[in-house]
Amino acid sequence: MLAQFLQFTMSGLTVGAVYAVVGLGFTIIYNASGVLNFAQGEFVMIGGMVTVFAVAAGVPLPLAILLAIAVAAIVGIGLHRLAIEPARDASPVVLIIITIGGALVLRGIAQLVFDKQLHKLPGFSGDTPVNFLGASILPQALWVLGGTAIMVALVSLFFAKTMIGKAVLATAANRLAAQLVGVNTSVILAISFALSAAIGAIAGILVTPITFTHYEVGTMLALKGFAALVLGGLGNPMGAILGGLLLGLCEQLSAGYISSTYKDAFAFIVMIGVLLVRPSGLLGSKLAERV
Amino acid sequence: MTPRSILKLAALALMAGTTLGAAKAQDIKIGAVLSVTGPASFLGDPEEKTLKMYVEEINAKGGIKGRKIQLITYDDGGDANKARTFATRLVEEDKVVAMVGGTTTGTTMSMGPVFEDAQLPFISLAGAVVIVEPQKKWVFKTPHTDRMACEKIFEDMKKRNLTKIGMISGTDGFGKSMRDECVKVNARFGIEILAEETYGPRDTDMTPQLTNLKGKSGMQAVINPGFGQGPAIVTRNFRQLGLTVPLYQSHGVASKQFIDLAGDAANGVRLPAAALLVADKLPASDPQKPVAQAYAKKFQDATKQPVSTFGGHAYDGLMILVGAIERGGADPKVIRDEIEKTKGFMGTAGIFNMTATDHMGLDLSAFKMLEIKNGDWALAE
Amino acid sequence: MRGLIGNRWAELGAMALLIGLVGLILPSGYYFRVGALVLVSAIAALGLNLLLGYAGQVSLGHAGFVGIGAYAVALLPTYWGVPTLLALAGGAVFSGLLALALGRPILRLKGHFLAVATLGLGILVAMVLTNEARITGGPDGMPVPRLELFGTRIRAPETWYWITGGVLLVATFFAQNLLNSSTGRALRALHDSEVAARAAGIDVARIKGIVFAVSAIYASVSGSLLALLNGHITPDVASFLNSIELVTMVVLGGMGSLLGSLIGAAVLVILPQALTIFHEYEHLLLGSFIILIMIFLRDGIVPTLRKRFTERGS
Amino acid sequence: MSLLAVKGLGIGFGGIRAVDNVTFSTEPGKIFSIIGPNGAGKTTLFNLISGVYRTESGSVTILDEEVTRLSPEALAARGMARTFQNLQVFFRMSALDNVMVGAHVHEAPRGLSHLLGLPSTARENRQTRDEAMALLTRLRLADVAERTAGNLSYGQLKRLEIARALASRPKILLLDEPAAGCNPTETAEIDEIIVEVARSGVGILLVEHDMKLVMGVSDRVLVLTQGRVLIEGTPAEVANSPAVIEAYLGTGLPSLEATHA
Repeated sequence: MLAQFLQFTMSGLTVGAVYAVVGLGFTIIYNASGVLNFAQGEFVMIGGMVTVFAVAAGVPLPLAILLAIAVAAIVGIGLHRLAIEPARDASPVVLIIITIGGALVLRGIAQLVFDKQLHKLPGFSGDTPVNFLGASILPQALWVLGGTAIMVALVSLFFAKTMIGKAVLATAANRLAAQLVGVNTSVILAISFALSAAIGAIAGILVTPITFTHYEVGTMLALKGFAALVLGGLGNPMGAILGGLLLGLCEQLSAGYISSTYKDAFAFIVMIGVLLVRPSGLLGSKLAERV
Repeated sequence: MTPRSILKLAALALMAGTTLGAAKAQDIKIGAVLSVTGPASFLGDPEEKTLKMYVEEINAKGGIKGRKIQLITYDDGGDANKARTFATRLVEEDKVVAMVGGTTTGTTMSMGPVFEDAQLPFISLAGAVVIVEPQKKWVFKTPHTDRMACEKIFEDMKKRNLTKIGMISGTDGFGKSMRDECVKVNARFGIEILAEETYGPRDTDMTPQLTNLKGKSGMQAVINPGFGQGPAIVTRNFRQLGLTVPLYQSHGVASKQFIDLAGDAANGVRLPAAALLVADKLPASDPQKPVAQAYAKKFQDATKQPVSTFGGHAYDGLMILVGAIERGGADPKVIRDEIEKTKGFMGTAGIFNMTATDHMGLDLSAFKMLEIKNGDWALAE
Repeated sequence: MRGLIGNRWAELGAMALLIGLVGLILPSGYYFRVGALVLVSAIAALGLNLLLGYAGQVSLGHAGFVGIGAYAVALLPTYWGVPTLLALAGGAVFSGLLALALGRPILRLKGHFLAVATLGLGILVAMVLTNEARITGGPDGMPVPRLELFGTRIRAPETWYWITGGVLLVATFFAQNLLNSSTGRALRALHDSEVAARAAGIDVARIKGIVFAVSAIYASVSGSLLALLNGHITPDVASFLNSIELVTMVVLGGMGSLLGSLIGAAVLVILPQALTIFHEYEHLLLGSFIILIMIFLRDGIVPTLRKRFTERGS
Repeated sequence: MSLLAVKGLGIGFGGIRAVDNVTFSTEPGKIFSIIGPNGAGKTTLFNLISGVYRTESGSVTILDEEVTRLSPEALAARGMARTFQNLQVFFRMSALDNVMVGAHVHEAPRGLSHLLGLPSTARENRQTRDEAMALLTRLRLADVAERTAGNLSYGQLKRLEIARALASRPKILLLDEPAAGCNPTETAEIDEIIVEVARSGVGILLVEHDMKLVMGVSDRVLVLTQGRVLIEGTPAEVANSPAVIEAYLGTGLPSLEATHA
């Protein structure tokens, strides 16, 4: 019984970790610019695909990983410069449509530069499962969970301790005020897009040995990441992480205990239920309307 | 913006879409609506590449009786609604004489009536039985049906005395359709399905489902109808959980890519597939060997990608069509009749013998039971 | 007030003229089919525009209602012999009631929270249609019995073009009626300030429920027409991607512009057809077009152009 | 029987009593003003009375009917209307439409006949429109009736909010700083309107920083500090109260005459 529960839970956490990181990427850009970037899933795709193709071209894995992160970050900055910045004053829903257009463009480029096949990477520590209290766990799953934890810690440190991180927070709080105290907000926004893209890419690299990658993986991830973000409470990085893990757990526990056919349905029902009880998400601050 | 200028713009946009319709009158126009992108892209992509490759080759050799083939392809992205629009476009705008395409059963079924109405032959590349059963006058298909795949698998299980099995299937069109067929024919082979699980086409971890299957006592084998990434993940999760009973995959994974993705976990997996995958291992006496070998080599050389039976179905469809045109000319009605008269055509999927009542023309003998050994295909029989 | 009335007939007239003139120049069945698809999508976009553009409430699940309408005209006649038109109405009523029932709790949520809740709703519908294969045919879909009117089966794209055009005009007329009433004023008011709307005595929950239900009915009718036009239907119609496409149509054409819904639908249906000549560059170009339109016509195609014309005029 | 009676009203935010045990009552045709330093809880009190916040303790009655914790829309149906300190105008609608929304409580809730465009809707629209035009004329906004509210000047918007509130034909009207940010001419105009509305029998509850306006028009004045009632009385009584002077000086305000933007 316990072994079974552990198996389901580990599966849920691994699946959820990806949603969590995508949600975290959403949060970073949202907090800095108020934009919900639906091209977030494409960063995950870029991370996986660039690494796969670099490795196939003979680049050593560590170098390939760095290359993939760099490419994603550059794409993130490009997305901001070419698509978001020119429409800076547009309404939020227009900006969302722009990012959806951006996702289409990135997918279109990926299908030209790479291919339409599924690809994988070897597990970083092999593919032999380890036994933990009767549950059998892939070493790569531990990489995913550990990597997610480290990323969350680094992102928190970045915002709390570095000048740039504080400048991002200041820009998020009040763009005009930040400009007045000498923050170059345009650079700051570019940095947050790059950071968010890099995080997405790292997630993509970590999960590719388990989930494979493909030029279209981004769509579903953006959807789940967005759900995770809202479930956890918009704008709170810890909320996105919590929301993502919960969503993954919900799906995989439903698959194990209730019905694999309707597992996504249960996940969404739980989510809608949570939102009805807590309309601002799990960790969202209650917004009182100022009148 | 005035209505007038909107009108102009719309007309312009529409016209832009048809400029490619301008072709030399003597060319034979063949249409292909394929799911080159979207969830079935790993089927549609090799299909498109195969068609282009061979049309080019035929034209380089002078075409069919001196007339060149003009291939018009559209990408439906796996969406049945878009597929139908493109089918209408092929019929009404491009004026094709026949169509080879329809990557999925859903797109095929939605396009079928267009070609029936227009009285143009339509050779589908999708698997489900419903495409040719009940039979439609103008619709044919080249892949084996999913029912045949189930039968082939159950036959093999029976031989190995595996009678109590579990099933885990994808909820995509392919997995769902094959699952339904398997559930219809299992009793005929004396096979009992103890438990069933499913997974979504984009799922990345099936350990909960497989843990449940593992928990069923008396389970002697597991069968996994599905295509795409799902079966590869199922196979890996299967080994991860230490399941040791035989695992059967379907012809939906009949591509080297499956072995690449599943890695070592793929060893020992059995699946029914066309001889194409084991072209080199066929005995020299096998009449299918040269055809399969030639296609495999040409595809791999041209695309640098491993050969799959999916592209093979497109080859079969195109060649059956070309054969029909060579015999009777490019009139759609004659083409249809000639396709129906296809006899002993050696394709990548087997020997086709179409009749007025059989619009697929393959029998169970065309299917080989393969087993993956040391990361490569091997004949299990 | 004369301005509004003037606008009203101008809008309806422009639409009728557009549909009529285009219908006269279309050369073949294929063009009529594309035209009919534009009009069918425009009906759903119009309904969504009431919700999103006027009332300011996001729905990422409207394709779910399109799916309900589509399967209503497929399932009811196939299994229970219900006449097609009655099935269409049945689907619309069911969609409306479902929206009313679910709208009460869900519409209390705001902004992105509402977006996710409606997203879940749409996905649930798509999931049921996919998984209940015994009656819906599963992912491969099912055939839709043809519509018979006055003893003839309607299947020619030309006929469908004129039918859907007529339905769109009626739908526009109703939408204008609604907007030009106290309900319509209330739903536009709550978009700008919910607290002021409530202080003015508007039962915000009720108004949101009504507009959600109306938009669901529009989507359902659009789905029914699509199914009848196609003759075969798959669960793709209810997919998340189609919900997103509907939202894109509304925003592209112009939130708060009924004519904009038609233009938005036209762009998103026609553009992919025109872009096929670019083959593998298709998606890249479609995405680029969407970005460019949104950057340069920020308020949507129709409102931005209208503003430019009136500014130049005065 | 008083028009509006507030008894022991209170609410706290995170341990701080923003409004604490406030009691007063108003009469039809009278102007009752609430003044006090910034942060005294005036707007919070308004939000409690108008149902935007949910009262924690105490009660509100309109003409002896218990209305505590009713929703804003239910209160509107019982004859309450209000304006907002921070302009809650429907910016995307025309000025006329804004005022027409104000008449919502008098329009029949018939969604279906609205959709079908039945003659009853047209009749209703006409009547509402005529009334709204009359109000716009009264507030000297007739010439901007068709303009989008977002394009109006600040003073016009302030008057538009009052017109919208009046469109519901209220028994009691809550005005939250109607003259804030207005120049002396505009303030004088608003002053005149308030008096005129009161004279027509509407009870007015006024929060205002402009002391000249308050002292000039009010029948009674209540001073609020730190959420509590400091004193209630006629303008003269309040102006001469040492406690009031001290309270204002205590918060660093230079004098009672100070006006705020």
